[in-house]
Amino acid sequence: MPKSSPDSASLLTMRGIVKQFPGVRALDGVDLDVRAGEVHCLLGQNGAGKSTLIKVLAGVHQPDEGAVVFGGRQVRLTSPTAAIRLGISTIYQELDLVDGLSVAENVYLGHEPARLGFVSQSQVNRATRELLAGLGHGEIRPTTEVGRLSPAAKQVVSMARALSYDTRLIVMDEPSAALAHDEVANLFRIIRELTAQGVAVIYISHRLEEIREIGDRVTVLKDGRTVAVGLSAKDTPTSQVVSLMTGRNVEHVFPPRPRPGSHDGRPEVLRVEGLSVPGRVSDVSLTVRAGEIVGLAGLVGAGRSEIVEAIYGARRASGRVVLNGTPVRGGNPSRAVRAGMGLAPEERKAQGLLLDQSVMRNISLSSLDRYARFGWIDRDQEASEARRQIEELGIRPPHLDRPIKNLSGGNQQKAVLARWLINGRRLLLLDEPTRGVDVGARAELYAVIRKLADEGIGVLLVSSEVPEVLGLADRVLVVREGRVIHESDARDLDEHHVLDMIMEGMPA
Amino acid sequence: MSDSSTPAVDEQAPTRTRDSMPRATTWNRLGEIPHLGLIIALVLLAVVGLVTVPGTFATASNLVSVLSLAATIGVITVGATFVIIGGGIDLSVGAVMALASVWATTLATQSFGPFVMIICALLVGTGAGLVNGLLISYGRMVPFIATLAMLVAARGLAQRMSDRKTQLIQQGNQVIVDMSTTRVLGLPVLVYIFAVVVVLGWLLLNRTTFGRRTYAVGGNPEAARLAGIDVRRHTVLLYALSGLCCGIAAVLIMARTTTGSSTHGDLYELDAIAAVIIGGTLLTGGRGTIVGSILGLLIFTVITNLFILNGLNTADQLIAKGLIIVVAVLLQRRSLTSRT
Amino acid sequence: MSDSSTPAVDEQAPTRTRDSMPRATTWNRLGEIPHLGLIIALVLLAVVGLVTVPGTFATASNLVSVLSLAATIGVITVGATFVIIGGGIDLSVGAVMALASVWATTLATQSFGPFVMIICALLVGTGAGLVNGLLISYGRMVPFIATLAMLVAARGLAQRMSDRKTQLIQQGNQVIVDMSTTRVLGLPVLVYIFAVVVVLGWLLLNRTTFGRRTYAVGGNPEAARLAGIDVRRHTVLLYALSGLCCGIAAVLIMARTTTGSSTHGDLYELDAIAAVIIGGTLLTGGRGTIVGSILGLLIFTVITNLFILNGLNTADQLIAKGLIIVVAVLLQRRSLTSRT
Amino acid sequence: TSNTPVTASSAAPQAVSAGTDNDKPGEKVVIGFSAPAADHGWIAAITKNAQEAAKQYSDVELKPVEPTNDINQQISAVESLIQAKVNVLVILPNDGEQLNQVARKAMDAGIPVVNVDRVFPDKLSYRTWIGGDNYGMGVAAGHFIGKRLKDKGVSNPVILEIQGIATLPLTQDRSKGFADALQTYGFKVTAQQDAKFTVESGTQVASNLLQAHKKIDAIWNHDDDQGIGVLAAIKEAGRSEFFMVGGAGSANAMRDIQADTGVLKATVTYSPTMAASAIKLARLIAQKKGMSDLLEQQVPQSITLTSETVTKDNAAQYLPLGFES
Ligand SMILES: Nc1ncnc2c1ncn2[C@@H]1O[C@H](COP(=O)(O)OP(=O)(O)OP(=O)(O)O)[C@@H](O)[C@H]1O
Ligand SMILES: Nc1ncnc2c1ncn2[C@@H]1O[C@H](COP(=O)(O)OP(=O)(O)OP(=O)(O)O)[C@@H](O)[C@H]1O
Ligand SMILES: O[C@@H]1[C@H](O)[C@H](O)CO[C@H]1O
Ligand SMILES: [Mg+2]
Ligand SMILES: [Mg+2]
Repeated sequence: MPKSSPDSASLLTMRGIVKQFPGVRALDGVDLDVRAGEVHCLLGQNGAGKSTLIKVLAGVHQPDEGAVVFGGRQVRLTSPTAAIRLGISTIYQELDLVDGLSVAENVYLGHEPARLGFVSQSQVNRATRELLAGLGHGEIRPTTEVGRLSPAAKQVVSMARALSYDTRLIVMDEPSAALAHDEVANLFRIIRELTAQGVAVIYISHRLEEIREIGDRVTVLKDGRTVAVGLSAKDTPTSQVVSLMTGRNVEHVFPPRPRPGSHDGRPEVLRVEGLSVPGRVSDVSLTVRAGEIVGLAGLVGAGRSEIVEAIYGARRASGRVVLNGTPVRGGNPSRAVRAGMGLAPEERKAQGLLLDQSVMRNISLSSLDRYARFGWIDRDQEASEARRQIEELGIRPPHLDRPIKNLSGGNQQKAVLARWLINGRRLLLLDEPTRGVDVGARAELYAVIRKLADEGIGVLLVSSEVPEVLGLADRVLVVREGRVIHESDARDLDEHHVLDMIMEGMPA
Repeated sequence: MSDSSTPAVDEQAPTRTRDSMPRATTWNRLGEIPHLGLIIALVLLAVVGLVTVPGTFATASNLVSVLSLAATIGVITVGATFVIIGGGIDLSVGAVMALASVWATTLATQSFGPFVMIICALLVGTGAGLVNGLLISYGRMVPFIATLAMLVAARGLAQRMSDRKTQLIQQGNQVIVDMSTTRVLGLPVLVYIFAVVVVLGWLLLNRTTFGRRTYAVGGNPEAARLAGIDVRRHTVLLYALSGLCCGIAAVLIMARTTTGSSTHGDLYELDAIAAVIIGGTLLTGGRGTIVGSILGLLIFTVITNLFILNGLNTADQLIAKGLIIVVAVLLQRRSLTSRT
Repeated sequence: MSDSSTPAVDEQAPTRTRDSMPRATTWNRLGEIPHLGLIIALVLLAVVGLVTVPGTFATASNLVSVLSLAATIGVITVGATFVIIGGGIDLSVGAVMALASVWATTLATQSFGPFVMIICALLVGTGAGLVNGLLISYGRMVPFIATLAMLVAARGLAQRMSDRKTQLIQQGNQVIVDMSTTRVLGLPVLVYIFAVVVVLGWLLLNRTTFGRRTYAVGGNPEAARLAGIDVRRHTVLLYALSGLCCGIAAVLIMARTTTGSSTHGDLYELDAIAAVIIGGTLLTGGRGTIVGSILGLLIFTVITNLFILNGLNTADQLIAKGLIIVVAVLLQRRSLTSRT
Repeated sequence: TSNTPVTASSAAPQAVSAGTDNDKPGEKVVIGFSAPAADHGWIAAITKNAQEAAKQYSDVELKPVEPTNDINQQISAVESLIQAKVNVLVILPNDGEQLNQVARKAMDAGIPVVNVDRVFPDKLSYRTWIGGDNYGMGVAAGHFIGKRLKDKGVSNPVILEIQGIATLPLTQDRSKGFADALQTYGFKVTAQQDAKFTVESGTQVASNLLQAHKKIDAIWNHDDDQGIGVLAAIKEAGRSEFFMVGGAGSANAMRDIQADTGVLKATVTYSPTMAASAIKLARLIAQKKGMSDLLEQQVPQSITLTSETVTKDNAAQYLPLGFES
């Protein structure tokens, strides 16, 4: 891997960038300095301004103040096209694909090879196939409609799209959030190939171990300001990075667990028997006891979301689901909710949030009946309950009336959790609850989840990050190709072991 | 569509610091600021009225006339607001109103007296709405098509029931006609009915779980479903509500015209939807207000009233109406940042 | 709305592994499979025709008659398909067609001969479309309202220009009328024009960058913008295209009726949108096909034809039409998994 | 049609030319006028004739209100005229029954109402009615067709009827008259469709009807405006085995009849001049005068125009009264 020499001239310099949104100064004088051929990591808590900064760089937002120098020249990035022309391509955090178009059409959208406006379909497909093969995903067909792809596959398409331009700088905004472990390794391989050709990469992630593995230098943002420039990714201790990001020390990432076996006598909150979803999940049985966190480990696409959704009644399935000793009929989540379940779905924006609506309305959505009499809402009670959750979970900014779409990902995730906490659940189904959530907030979320368990709630946790499952859950089930292939106490497993099982199907 | 091509954020005033949150949002929710454009437009129209027809426009009797005119379609607009916020559309409103008016004024129905006639109109409206809702929810038909089919079928049924004749309200059932002629504190009873429907609609939308769920179902049906809302049932209820409003409107049009007829309510669907959208509700659902819809409707009604008072000819009146719509909307541009 | 309450995933064939992605999508775009329901509906209608009016329905001259009837609105439907796939809506189509027909048949225009008349119709249509597009893109008006304003204003202007009279095509300009009377290989010229518009529309949508971008702009305008597409400009072009189609349709209606009139194209907007939606295009944009729209339109035209051949009266026609729409849609339910 | 090289000038001037004492300026009269939206020739002629008649009198001020096809709006329109305290009202209602109440309200408020064309069911709702004879129109068309077919010795003829707006009572009257007259010849209507009074709808309905009936003997089309479209469809289909009768009496139809080159052989009148007459009557009523040709001191309670049959032979005579489509 090429080492960037300290004296090599900057490819990109951003100085004093300011970006103001109504009510928020998202960027308050940010500096960034990126060299050719390096992987430059951009770190910061949720809402620190990372995405906003790279959108300024991509020509999506116009900065209110500040200067950008690219390739030695001062530039004005007035539109996405302007940035693309300069050789800056971007993989956005919110996937920027058009569901109704095919993979190839998405990859070449806006720069289709065409003669007199007529697209050369075969050429587009061939080029796309090559790009995908280069990314190690030859199995994705250029003609498939993007709407039918899994989030992970969409991420790959976004990547192919970024590579389809002649580019000198690629910006990746949390590319690994939707990727499983082996996919991340593949991503790193690609990044190394790029940097070897002198392309610079700006890499954003909340997984600090990735930074250490792939990064050369680090810039840290906090509250829209640069708090550290050009740190060495390899040599700066994680604790220092974390305290730069959060302004405090995050001591214990995972909260302490109760003694092994301490759940044995507790009542079963959930019992699932012979659950099958045709073609996706076969014959899954599991139990969750009161106070227990049960983790589902597995690859993306292993069928964990289907298991959770089937339990919740959100997807047609056969088998028995028993909550607190009472069978729950499937087919409609409202029955599951009435029985005492709650779900934090995998795709927060698409499945969890009313983006246009306020934080409060998002939080109170599932508990309206609690403050309503004959359908009439007691708004004071609604507001005070929501406010309590905002304080307890540390949702920032702590405003009830803000549209939730303006909150950072981590804070949005907390709001989804808050929705169920108000309503006194017996069982929480958490599907990738920390996706896109920063270290500080993660630690807080872990603490909240453990506290809930300690209060007697059963938790079924899906996560693609093996350390998270191992660190947080009491008991772990390993899912592969729609089946549970292993079950044991979390303390009896280590990361390698689990990875072997989820990838190779090797028994414990 | 292109609205969303420009991110909303670029438009707004850029001078607050990170921590000073604006208080404006509460007000927005109350509907104060987004309706500003509509209110300005109404005021401008009033000024035009005062200037061009000073002696007539600002009289009490003209006001009553505007409100009576607005009442029928106003009631329908309330229902349409719910449906559209809930992410749907109801093209059948005018036809369902016509069918309800015809059904309620057949000789057979009339023989049971005014009370039964009213009940009949409400039931027919609600029933047609239910059918819409079931076709859409459980038949999984696109709302546009399901309610278009209802439009066509309801008009046909109304023609067939009435044998294409206008059905007069009989002498014995004049109570219904009295709604438009009897005045209480200077206003005809039907204006009060209109007001009551608006107030109840507002309360239902803003103060009840039903209203909240309507926003959720329209804003993100998948999220609503996963939050435990029975989206299908709710959808059925929304169309039934719209149908009920058509039934009420049928009673009002019976009162105003003293008849039931298959021709009543022609093109009301366009007027109602236009009022709702001018009022700031998005066709994509999840957003909107009753107050906005009613203001939108009043703008249309006052425009018509002004034309009547000024004796404009149809052609000029249509041209002017087109221009006024454009101006009114550009005035309230800020609330239209998202897509439809 | 409620369509989406059932997650789309439930609908898809649930037995593919990660590696065997479905190939169906190419076909979908080509319009082969999702149109099955429509084709079945058409076939059923044909069967009804063959059974009820055997001697008349399947004749060449009846076929020609159906195609001639479909031609005018068919051309408009092609434009409407683009606008709707692009995430918009155009309510002004009928009125713009009327305006173009009136403008092209004023005595002044007619004095320049048929060629100028045709150019005039096309320019008026395109111009009105451009105004729609500019209001929507740069004026950031909601398409529903902007094009409703255009509807109203264009009808007004057409009435004013024609002094509300029907304008006959003069003897010297019979070339235009000949399009409907002259036959080439058994078909009137206007049917060929219709076919050419459909084919060009299909090519534009499926084979050019313009078509790709239309899907992108409608499906995810933000993504389109990030990909460097000028969403606003594209939107303007879409409405201009729709306007151009209205101009072509104006020429066809002039040919068929031998007149220009402000009453032409009444309620075409509803018919065109209904055909597009029945054809499987989503009102939310981003998806749809020309072939589907044309099939949808043919269903409507054949229904009307069948009714008149069978001598049904309007009331029964309407009731039956409502029911047939419902049945046709339930038949093709599978393609309606997403929201509108 | 507005752009036909004009041979006969517009109908109204001739129609309202008069010269009795009654035309001498009298007490000033404000006449309120409300009619359906002028979206086709006949209605347009109504409005125009009313305006031109009013212009002839220095003592008449015409206050027209926005024409509309929405009942609800027409009610408001008339209400606004009552509020404006006009001296007399001339109303052509979209539907007589639906507008009855507001007309009654005007009469109760002391404003005499002159009812044109579509009649109010309640006689207390109008002072005078003037209109055409819809039933008689059907009868005239029926006799023309019946006689001609009988003369040709056709038995079991295929007779088609294309109505205007099906839901109007006047349409039903016309159809009834038509059927009754045909009955006297032992004939009946083979098929009936409605075409909404528009050219386009005329084309569509006719082209389908022509498919449905391979051999036709006669067609009665209620309205000459939509008739242009009907004729276009006939031409397009290249059919000529039958003859057609129009309705209302547009100048264009009369010219066609006179030229005798197509299928149109006659039209039965329903003249929009009635609007001009209505304005004259309204003025007289307000000025409390009678019709000078009659002995009575007051204007009569109702005046029904007869429907005349215009054929090749008398077309020249009727052309000046024909309205431009
Ligand atoms: N379009 C917008 N309108 C208003 N505020 C916005 C908008 N986009 C971002 N913000 C605000 O700007 C701030 C920075 O957001 P940004 O998305 O850049 O954070 P981030 O560092 O990328 O966070 P995360 O790690 O959660 O992705 C946040 O407070 C956010 O709420
Ligand atoms: N090969 C595939 N083809 C189509 N869709 C797929 C495929 N693999 C996965 N998906 C879709 O992607 C989503 C995630 O997959 P799934 O739920 O099976 O994985 P998971 O085990 O929950 O993984 P994770 O939650 O880590 O994404 C599901 O909606 C699924 O339908
Ligand atoms: O409105 C109708 C039609 O225009 C017809 O042609 C004449 O009678 C009128 O009442
Ligand atoms: Mg971000
Ligand atoms: Mg999953």
